[in-house]
Amino acid sequence: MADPMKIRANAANGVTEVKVLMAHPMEAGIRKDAAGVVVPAHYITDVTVKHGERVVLQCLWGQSVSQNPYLAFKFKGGAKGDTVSVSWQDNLGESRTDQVTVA
Amino acid sequence: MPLSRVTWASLLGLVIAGSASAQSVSDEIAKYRAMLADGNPAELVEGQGEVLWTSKRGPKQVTLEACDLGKGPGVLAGAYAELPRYFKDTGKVMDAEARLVHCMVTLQGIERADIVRKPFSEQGERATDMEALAAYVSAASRDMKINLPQQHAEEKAAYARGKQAFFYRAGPHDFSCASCHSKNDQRIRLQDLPNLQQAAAARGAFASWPAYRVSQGAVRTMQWRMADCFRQQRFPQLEYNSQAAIDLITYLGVNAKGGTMAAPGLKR
Amino acid sequence: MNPTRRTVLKTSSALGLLVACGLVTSQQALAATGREGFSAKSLADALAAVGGTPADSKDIVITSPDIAENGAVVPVGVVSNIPGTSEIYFFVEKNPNPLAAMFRIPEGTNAAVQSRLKMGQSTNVVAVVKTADGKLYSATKETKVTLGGCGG
Amino acid sequence: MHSKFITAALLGVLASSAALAAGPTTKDSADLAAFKASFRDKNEATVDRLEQSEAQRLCSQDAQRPLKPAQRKQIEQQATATVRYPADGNYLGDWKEGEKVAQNGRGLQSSDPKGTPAGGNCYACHKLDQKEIAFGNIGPSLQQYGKLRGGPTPEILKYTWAKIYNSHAFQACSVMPRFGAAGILTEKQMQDVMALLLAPESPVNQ
Repeated sequence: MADPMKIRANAANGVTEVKVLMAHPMEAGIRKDAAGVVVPAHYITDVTVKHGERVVLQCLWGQSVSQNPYLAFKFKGGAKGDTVSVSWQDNLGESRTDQVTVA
Repeated sequence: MPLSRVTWASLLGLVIAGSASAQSVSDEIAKYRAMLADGNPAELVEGQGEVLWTSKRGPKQVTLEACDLGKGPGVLAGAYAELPRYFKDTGKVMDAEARLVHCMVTLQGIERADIVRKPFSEQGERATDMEALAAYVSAASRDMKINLPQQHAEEKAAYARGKQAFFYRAGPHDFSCASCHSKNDQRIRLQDLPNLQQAAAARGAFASWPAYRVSQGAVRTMQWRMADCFRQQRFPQLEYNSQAAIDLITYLGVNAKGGTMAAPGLKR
Repeated sequence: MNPTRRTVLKTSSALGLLVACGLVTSQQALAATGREGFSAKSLADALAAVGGTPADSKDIVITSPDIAENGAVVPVGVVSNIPGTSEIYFFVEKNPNPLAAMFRIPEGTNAAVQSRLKMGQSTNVVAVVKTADGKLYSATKETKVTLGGCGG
Repeated sequence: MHSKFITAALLGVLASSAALAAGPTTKDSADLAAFKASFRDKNEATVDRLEQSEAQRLCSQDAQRPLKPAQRKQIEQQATATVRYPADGNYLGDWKEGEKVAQNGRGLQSSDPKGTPAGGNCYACHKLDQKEIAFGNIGPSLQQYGKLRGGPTPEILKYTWAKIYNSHAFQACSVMPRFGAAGILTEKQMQDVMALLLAPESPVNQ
């Protein structure tokens, strides 16, 4: 079970800025562990960010995104008290959704 | 190489060109760090630590919320900024990590050996309980002044021993802590080496641990920092919660008095 | 990958561009499912998978450090000032799989995203922007990845 | 205060280390015993590495209170006596291999599996090939080392070899490891590093 994300969403002047940190190993499938065994690939492939029910960003990711991924962007609209939700899925079928109230 | 620098080199010699480019390299490294400052993955681990602190765990099924980190049972705010310190109940100087282990053993009834068997995570693993708790507890001292007590004779003795350990040269490379950390303006590769005898540099160092190490994708604790320095000194393995570890953290922390805590930090 | 087409795609002259633009339609169909580019082993193949050879554009700004203290985490931001930007791609040229990330930008979202990427060595970062009408634009920036610390 | 640990260490030489561990007679020797007890063996990094040589003891003291000139002289003389020049008289190996040794910072650490070849890690402290931007400044720049010294003359070859072999021969309590005397690098690795520094075609001399 993956740890919760850290999501910040701040509205100012009609624009909402979203910053997300996700807890994920993002294994590329090429690193060897201490015993010399290749650690299997394990990485987030899809991220969807919604403002209420409206999709405001969709991401497709590969193995080159860093461990514990960071994502930041802005969308027009959004007001204090609205909900922003972030969902991810990884290549092993795990997923997680967290949400935050716009500040 | 830009033409202007070639001209400089030919006019004034390679030494000047060399130092000019070293300056621009450190400026670029500073920019890299600034770009990472917003969004420290240590926050994810702090959250994990908060859950550990407030969850009923161990054979006794109690939380750590009654743990006395030096400012009284359950007082988290500012406690990290005053550790290591002397604890009457154990008769020892303890740092944050040793004290957390003590609380897990005495309050929650968890076996000490089970806690200290693997205090630090391997690459790609979830943070250990010690890493998560250290991140959470240190964050509760953010923006507070570093102020290790030096009243008790044991606290003074720990500082004195820590200082001796700092200068102890041994091993195949003849290194001591001081080999790298006793002069100003020194770098290993591109990394600045703080002169830990001086307040300004000691403050910067003490204030920023525990830290998320991007090269390892993990939050590392102050005891990990000490053990890893000894590893690179080619010393044997520093034991977790050993006296030398706590003495050295005391030496560093006392030298850092008056600094402002900013942990968990973010490092290369 | 068809070697003839590879040759065409590598041609970045104005003529090559027109040819490449002609290829966009067939490539778009391929890219529709989205993930093909991620398995490509070279920048050329990855670009082909996302739609062909982009035109250089000064309206794309890449923010990334000139020198990264560690290649495991390199902050990369891309701002597109190109009207109608619908997708932004991040490529790390020298990684085993150069395509690192793709962002779909719906109407109302700023065409600007920031993330952090792994870089195995000093490399070019290539940002590609796709517009709603299927045109591709790109910008390139180099990041030097350094060895750090005590070296072990 | 600053010399107490050292005194304890000196006492430790007189007493056997077993006696020291069994029953320290003073607070200082107890402190030293507790320091040593804070470590355990891991891979090839064993706790016997914590036993100091006389030079290590004196140099630990030097960092806090400089040694007397006579003491420094003695360390330098003893270090000079340790230097072994290459048996076949060949000082210069392959600079490309030397560059690898200069880049490699591994070896002899508690984290290194048994038998890991040790590097010289020269770039940690020195500038060498100007194309490598990640270099330290603990030691002087060695860029153009051979060129600035008129190439690999017999004197320069001997001096450079000795400096790498045991830097204390020229500067007591230098922070530079004794790559030859302490067995960190092999003779071949040292020849390769010599070539990196002195071969006219080495990037260091471009």
